[in-house]
Formats: sequence, C-alpha cells, structure tokens
Amino acid sequence: MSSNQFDLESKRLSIKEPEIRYDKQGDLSDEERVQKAMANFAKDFGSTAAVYLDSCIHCGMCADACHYYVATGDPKYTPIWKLEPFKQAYKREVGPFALIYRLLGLKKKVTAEQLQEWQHLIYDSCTVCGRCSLICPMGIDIASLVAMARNGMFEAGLVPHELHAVAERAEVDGSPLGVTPKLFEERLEWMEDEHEVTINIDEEQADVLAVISSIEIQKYPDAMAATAKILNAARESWTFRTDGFEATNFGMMSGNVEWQKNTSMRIIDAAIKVGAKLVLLPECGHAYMALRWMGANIYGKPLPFKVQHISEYLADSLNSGKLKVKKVDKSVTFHDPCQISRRGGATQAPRDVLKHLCTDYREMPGGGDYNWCCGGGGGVVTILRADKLRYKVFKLKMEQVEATEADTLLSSCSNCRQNFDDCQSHYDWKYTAESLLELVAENLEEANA
Amino acid sequence: MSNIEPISSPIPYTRGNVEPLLHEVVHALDRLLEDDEATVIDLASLPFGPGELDQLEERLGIGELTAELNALGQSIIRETAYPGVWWLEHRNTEGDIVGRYIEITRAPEILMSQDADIGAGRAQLGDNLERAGPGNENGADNEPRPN
Amino acid sequence: MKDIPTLGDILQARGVSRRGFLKYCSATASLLALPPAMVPRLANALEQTRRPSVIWLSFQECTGCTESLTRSSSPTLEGLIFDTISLDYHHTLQAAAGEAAEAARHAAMEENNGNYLVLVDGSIPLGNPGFSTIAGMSNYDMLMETVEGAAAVVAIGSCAAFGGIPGANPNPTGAVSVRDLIKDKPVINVPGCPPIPMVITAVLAQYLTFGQLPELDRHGRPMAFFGQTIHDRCYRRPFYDQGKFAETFDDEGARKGWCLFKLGCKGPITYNACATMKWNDGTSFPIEAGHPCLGCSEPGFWDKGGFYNAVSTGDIGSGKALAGAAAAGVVLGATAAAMSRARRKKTMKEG
Amino acid sequence: MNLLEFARGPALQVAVYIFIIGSLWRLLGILWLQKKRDFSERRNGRKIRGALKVIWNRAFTAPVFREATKHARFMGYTLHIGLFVTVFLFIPHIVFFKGLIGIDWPGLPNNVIFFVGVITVGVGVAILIRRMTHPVLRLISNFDDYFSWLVTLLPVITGLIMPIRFGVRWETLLAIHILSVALLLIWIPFSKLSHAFLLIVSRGTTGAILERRGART
Repeated sequence: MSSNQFDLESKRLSIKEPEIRYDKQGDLSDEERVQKAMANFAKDFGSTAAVYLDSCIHCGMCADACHYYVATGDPKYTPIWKLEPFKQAYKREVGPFALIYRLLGLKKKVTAEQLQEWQHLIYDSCTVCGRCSLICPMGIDIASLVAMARNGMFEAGLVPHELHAVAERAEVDGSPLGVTPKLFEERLEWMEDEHEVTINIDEEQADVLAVISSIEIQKYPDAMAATAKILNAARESWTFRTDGFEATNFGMMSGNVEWQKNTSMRIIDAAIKVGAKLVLLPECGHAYMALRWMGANIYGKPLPFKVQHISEYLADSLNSGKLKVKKVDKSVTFHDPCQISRRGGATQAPRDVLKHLCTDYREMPGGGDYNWCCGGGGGVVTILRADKLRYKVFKLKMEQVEATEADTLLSSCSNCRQNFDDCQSHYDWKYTAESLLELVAENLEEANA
Repeated sequence: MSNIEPISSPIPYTRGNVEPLLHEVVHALDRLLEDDEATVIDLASLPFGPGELDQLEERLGIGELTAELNALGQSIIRETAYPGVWWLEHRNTEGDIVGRYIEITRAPEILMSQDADIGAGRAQLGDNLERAGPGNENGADNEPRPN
Repeated sequence: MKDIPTLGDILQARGVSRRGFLKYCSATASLLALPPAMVPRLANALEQTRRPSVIWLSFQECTGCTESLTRSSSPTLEGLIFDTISLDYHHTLQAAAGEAAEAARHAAMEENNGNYLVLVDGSIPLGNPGFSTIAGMSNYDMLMETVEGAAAVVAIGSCAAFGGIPGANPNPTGAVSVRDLIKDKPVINVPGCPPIPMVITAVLAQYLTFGQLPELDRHGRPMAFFGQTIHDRCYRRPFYDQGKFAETFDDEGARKGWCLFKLGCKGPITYNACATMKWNDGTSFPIEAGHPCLGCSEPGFWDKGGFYNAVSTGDIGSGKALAGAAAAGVVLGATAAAMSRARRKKTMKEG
Repeated sequence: MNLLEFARGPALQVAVYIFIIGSLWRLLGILWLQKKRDFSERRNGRKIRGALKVIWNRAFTAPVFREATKHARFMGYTLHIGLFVTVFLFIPHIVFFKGLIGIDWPGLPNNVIFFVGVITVGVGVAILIRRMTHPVLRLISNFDDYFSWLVTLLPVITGLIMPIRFGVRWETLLAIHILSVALLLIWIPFSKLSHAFLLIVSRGTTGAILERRGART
C-alpha cells in the first residue's frame, strides 16, 4: 500500500501528487495513531458494518456512482477503495476468520503511512453522499462505512486541518463559525428589524423549537426571518433558543463521536426544556442526518419530540392548508441535498412544496434520489486542498442543472448553497442556488393571518 | 402372457448413422473414380440402432448383379443400385451373419478367382484328365465337349 | 513344435478354399476391430499360425464364462479358432477326469514348456486354501504351478480379471484376481460377466495371429475391445445428448427407447464392446433390451452402489454427519463473534 | 478406491462438511456481533419489506446507473445465468441432486447445456481480462478475486471437457470434475464467493435501514 498504488494513473491525475498532503493533529507516534484509528473504527462496529465489509465482491460498480471517479476517471476514487485499510483491519481484527488471517499473516497490519495516504480519500474526496450505496449490487451502504472510518481517523489525529479546526471551534464555541449565543441574538434582532417580523427567542415553553445553521446565521441570515415568518403564519407556538440553536454537527462530519454527541445534546436538552413537540431543522443536510436519524441513538432512547426538516414541515403545512402560497411564475428545478433526500428519505417533501409554489417544476435528469451531490458535503467544502477537485467534480452538477433549462435553481441545504455559490463564482456560472424556504416565505399568502 | 404385446424394435430417431454413412460412400466413389482407390466399410464397427441396418440396406437398393459364394457357409455379394457400391454379407455354416461390409470397388476381391484356388483347380483338372487317359477321349459321349 | 501343423495346413486339409479363407480373414479382422486394409496381413499371419497348447483353469467361478463361449453357435468361425488351438485341459469340457485329467495337464505343460497359454476363469481364494480345490490342490497352488512355464495368461471373466463376485464386499474367501498374483508373466484380462464370447475368441485369435500381446489399458484389457465406453458406442446416445431419458422401466421414454442414464446405466463408465459386437450372435445387447448396463466388465462392479443408481450421483454423507458439520459451524461462528467482541472491547480500552 | 470413488465419496463429503462449517462460521461470526438498536422514529414501511425489496431490486441496477455499468452487468448476468443453467438444468446434475435431496425437475438437452457452458467460459475469460485491464478493477482486486475466478470456472471447464474427452477416460474426467466442485465448495465460505448467501444479509440489512428512513431502497 505504498504510493505506487497511485502511479498507475498519475499521468491522468488532475491533481498532482505534491498537492496531496496530509495533516496531523497531536504528537502521537505512528503506532498510537494506528491503534487509535482501529479502536475507534471498531467503536461503532457491529454486525451491520461487518456484513458490509464481508460482502464486497470487488465488482467496482461503485466507481460509476461516485462523482469523484466519474469526473476524474481516477480509480483511487472508487468508493470501496477509500475503505481499503479499514477493510484490511476488519478482516484481520474483527471478521469471522480474523484468527486465521492473523495466524497465517494473510492480512498485514494497517500502517500509519497507509492511513495518512487514505486521509485524502476519506475526507477530501468523499462527501458521504451515499450515491454508491445505491449502485452496490451487494447493497453495501458504503457511505456509512466512510463515516465510521472517519471516527477512526479523527482519533488518530489524521483529519484535514481546516475540518479539524472547524469541528474544534464548534465544540468549544458551540458553533463552527464562531457564532456565540450573543451574536446569534444580535443577528436575530437585526433580521427582526430588517424583515419586520416577530422572531421568538428563548421562550420558556414552545411547541416548536426551531434551530438554525451557522452558515445561515453568517451567510444567509434571511433564512432566520423566513423561518419566523412561516412559523408565525402557521400560528405555531415556537421559539429559537440561544442555548440550543446550532443545527450543524461538525463532530459528526469530522468523525469525533464525543463532539457529535455534545452538539446534538444541546438541541435535545433545549427541546426538552421548552417542552417542544417538534424540533424544526433548518436547511442543512447533515443536520438532518445528525438529529433525525442519529439523534435518538445518541440520546440512547427515543426522542420525546418529532424531528422535521423545514421542507417536510412546509410540505405538511401546505398540504393541510395550514399555509398558503402564491404561485411563482418561473421555471424551477430543485437540487436534492443528499442527506435529506437520498440518505434521509424526505425526497417527496420539497416536491410537494413546489407543487403548491410553482407551475413549471423541472426534475433534473437522473435527479431526486440519484441526484449528483453538489460536491461540498461531508465537510469537503471546508478543506482547502480539495478545492481543485471539488470544482472539477462540480461540473457534473452543472450539466445536470443546465439540462433542465430552468430559470431558477432551488435547494434546501445551506451547505449545498454555499458550495454552489463558491463554484458559481469559480466558473462564472449563471445559476445561483436559492433557498426553497425563503421562496416559500416570500410568497406566503396572508389569507389566514 | 398373450395379452402382452411385444414392443417391436422402434426406429426412434432420425439422427442415426445412415445419412453420414451414405455421404462416406459418396466420397469413396469419388476416390474410386479419381484415384482408383477401393474402400471397405466394416459395418460391424459401427453402432447401429435397431432397424438402422435395414434402413441402410433399403437406401442402397439392389442392383444388377448378385453373386452367391459357398465357402465356409454362404455369402452374398451384391451390387447395390449404385454401381461400384457392393453389399457383402458373410454367413457361417450355421447361417449366422459373421460379417457385413460395404465395398466401394469395381469388383470385390472375393469375387475374383484366387491364384491358390486356380492352381489347385488346375491341378485337379490335370489330375482328372490324366486319370481319364488319352484313349478315353471319346469314351464319354454325354460329356459336354469344349470347342 | 515341428510336427504342429499351421492353420493354413489345417484349412487346406479340410478343403477350405482360398476364398473361404479370405472370408474367414475378413470376419476375423472385423472381430479384432482391425481395419479392412489389414486383411491381407492377417491372412498371411494366420496361415503361418501353429496350433498352440491351451490349459484352461477354472477356480471360484460359475462356469458362466465357459457357457458363454460354448453356447455361441457352433461350428462357427470361433469354432475354427478352437480347432486351431489344442485345448489340453478344461475340467468342465474334457472327457478325462481325476488323475488322468491332471496327468494331461502336466503332460501339456511339459511338452509345451514356455509356449503354452493359460486361460483362467474364476478368482483365487487366499483366505483358506480349502475354500476351493481341484484334485486336492488349492487354486493358488495350481495357478502358480501351471503358470510357471506358460507364455502368457488370459484371465477370462470379471472374477479372474478383477475378483468379480467372489471378491465383492465383504469378500469372505479373500478372493483375488490373476493379476494380483501373477506379476512376471503377461496377463491379458478379458472381463465381463460373462465376457462377450467373440471377444474371448478374438483375443485368442489376435494373440495367435500376431504372437504378441495386444495393446492393453490400465486394467489389462485389450484396447481393441475395451477402448471405448458402452455410452460412446450406444445407439441410444443421441437421446442422452438430446436430454431424453426413460424415468422408469415402463414409461413413455422406456417404450420409445430413450437413454437409460437415469435408471442407473453404467454405460458411461464401462469399457466393453457390447454396443457394437452385441450378444447372442450379434442379436442385441442389454441396453437394446431396455436394461441399463451394469458395468460388469469394470473392476468392482458389484460394489459400485446400486445398479439402478445413476452414474452422476454423489455421497455427501449421512444427515447426522451434516448436522454435526452444521453444529461445528455454529460453534465456530459463535466463538469467532465472541472473540471479536472481546477484542473490540480490549482495543477500545487501550485506544 | 479409484479416483472417481474418492471424488464422489470422501472428497465430496469433506467438501460439503467444510462448506457447511465455513458458511455458518462466517455467517454467524458476522451476525452475532453486537447490534445497536435504532431509536430513531421510523418514517414508514416495515423493515422486512425493505429488506426483501432490496434483496430483489439490487439484482437489477437502478436505471440511472445502467448505461455506465452495462459491460459489468452484461458479463455478470451472463456468467450467473450460465452458471445457473449449467449447474441446475443439466440432466446428469439433476440426477445428482435427486440423489441428494430426492426431488428433480426438467432439464435441457445436453447440446444446449454445452453451448451455454462455452458461453459461460467465454464470458468468464472476458471477465478476467476486464479485471486485469480495467483501472478500477485492477486496483481493487486481490488474490481472492483471481482465485475465486479460477475456482468458479474450473467446474465449468472440466465439465465441458467431458464430452470432448481429449483421450482421457470418462470416469477420470468425471472425478476431476467432481474434485473441482469440491474445491469450489471448500473455497466458497472463505472467499468472496460467499456473496451467494451474504448478498441476502447485506442487501437485507441496507434495505431494512433505508426503508425505515423512507429513503430510496
């Protein structure tokens, strides 16, 4: 597993070898890094992961689903290859024939060098979008394995610097972008004035606890006003809480289970404190995965409240007539955030919303659950050295969007939008990814107000 | 027992030996015409299904000439409907078939008088003549006299 | 040997014409599965053949082989062959009995020392000399004594060739084949239960005409007759290839003469000439009569599972053994899982 | 005991025992690892339904991926269908299975089986060439892939040789054929060939998880 694995295709590689550097945190010895990587890889290890790692038949089909492979043609981006050291470790340490493998020395111990090399594959070139999980003829959920591998990598101190920094900040400050409760409150007040909308902050009791992404607070603050408008229009008893507002979970993205838990618990505690029946997640993909599907497991028992993504809430409210919108007179296409649609199962919700909102909805070719990822998820957008690759991969998305010839591109994930914005300026592209939530809020009919 | 009908040998399939064998005969005739090369096909070496041999015999038909040989049992040497293709059947003294052949030749070797037999016959004839003696030339009036 | 007449002399003396001799030669060539082009060479060789002495020993056998040979219609060409050999000892066929018979054997052995042929039918019991004796002599002793001065040995029938039915499991007499005992002389096996009579005579004819051992397969059988399987030469083979099989002995397939593979036909693994030479003077052979081949000319044919079990069967052991394997698998699986759990805990503590 | 008797007796028995032991060992060694309960509120569907759905539908790649995977799928289907036909529809094999489990089913004519067998081997060779030349497959392949390829095709090849013979005795070829099957049986549980049964488990696992989320299965 030395670097000659990459020599096969170095000629065609768009990213030249020297650019693939790796980052280290802490001053652990190589031995300790490997030890920690494996121990923490195994932490969540159960029969599910074992089934997956034991089932791969090396058919290589996952490569055809991965935007990194499709965009570059570089075989190292084959999704299952990104797990090679972990597969090796599994067979050697955990699998049913582990003893045989160890005794006969059939599988070597994973080396620190290997892990360093794989940092690029596990972080820079995987958005955990799960498209490969849908192509696998063995039904292996490869994306979930990458998430597990990240747990190991984090503990080994082998995370890309930027991602580690962001995650650390989220743990220390409660927000990856350094949004303190005080700053949050200021931003809310500013929005209240700007949009002339009542925003409930730190109510003692509320049926709905709305949370928000730092990306929105800092980059798309209108989302806060839009959320308030909608909840007001729906006459919900709702609130934002300064002690539990951050929906993003960089602990999860970087692979720190402890930090992931702390982040989630802030929301869960706040929701319980206000007696919320519903926690309303903002336009953020991974927040949905973190709380909707992983929250209860982190809590250790079923959550005492429902968790919904804002698009689900909008769909329900529009379907039931609780909210009403004016039709928008332009053609619209929708980019599905992977964690909400493909991985999260809420694919139908935005389409229901758009049924009410516009007359000319255009599905992207191969869209919906099989949508190309924007290329910025899974923390990739934070990693500087991955930029070139990220731009390259974005071309797939551009083609998909352009094929619809729609006037407007919508999405329901601020992380996606952030990546769209960055790539838009890189390519001087005509499309801007706009917020589904904000478009709904702009077109609310105040009929029942 | 009388109500059990014996199952007659069926001709169960058409993909048997007859067709290819006839093709072989055609090739053998070519060789006979072109290179004067005779061919003998030993039918005992071929695995015939029930009825196939009869089928073969029927397909070849009966030609102009049939000879009967009496030596260690009867033999039939018969030209088939196709000149140059001969059907030979050797039987032993019991009348059992001991050999079946198709010969592709102008005349089967066994039809020819054999030198050994000619010699023996000549000797016999000479003996007979000697025994009869020269004076006896007119003795046997009823004997056919060669001209 | 100078006063022993050649076959040519004998035929001439009988007034057999050259044509008759040629006919005889082509029939013999056919019998020996020689190409018709070989007839002149065969004729030449046969003419020179001298009448050798033959001693026929019968041990643990049923006389079926002798029956097979003698019941073929006679006088025949096979009969002629026997006219060309001097059968000096055969305790079923000879007129002499008791000491006179044994004396004939000894006389033939002395007179033809080094040149006579020994034919054996039946297997030889090694368990107890008393299991089978002739004139107070154990089969083993008689075989060894007789073979001493023989030119070659021909084992007639599956008993002599492979031990046959006496040698079948559990082999109470400790029966063995001729080849098990005779290592320093050529032994030709002509197996079958019984062997095709024409094959017996043809093997003798071949030995007599060419004076040398025929090409043998690994079981000591002449390739000329045992070179191909019944299956390969079977007229029902096309049905096998078409996938048409009789399922029972009285179904439509059986009536239509379809392949008997499923009914246990051992044709595919049986090397013999039945399909071409046939039985009862060329009338038919077992498959033609609607019965699967039993494989009687193969070693150990009696112990190869049921006659009616198809060739392509396998044995995966008893249900108990399979259950045992399953239990072992469960135990190993559980152990592996437990070990992994323990290892995981340990690594996590250390990590 | 000759080679054939050895092959279809002890060799086959031992192979079947190892197959059973190894398969259960592997399967239980995986399934009896700790499982975590999922406390999240399910969206819809039943786990079993999702599992069955994925077990079924992953045999047919989703339409959006079909163009990109057409070669792999063509080869994969041909190989698997070819193996199925030659293994289960060849009448001597059916007779073999009947001897083991007591039931039989209709088969296909031998020449059809032979034809399918030749195609299967042909596709097998193409699969090997693809594995050795395709950058992705070459990168991710290991000994298991190549040896499994060999072990899978050996019985087909040894079976195809039987009617041709090449001068070798029928029963010797049959014995070799059975021995190659024994090797296959022994190899299956310890190799990727165990996907034959693992696919149910792995597809089922994913199906249950995704169906629970109401996500695309």
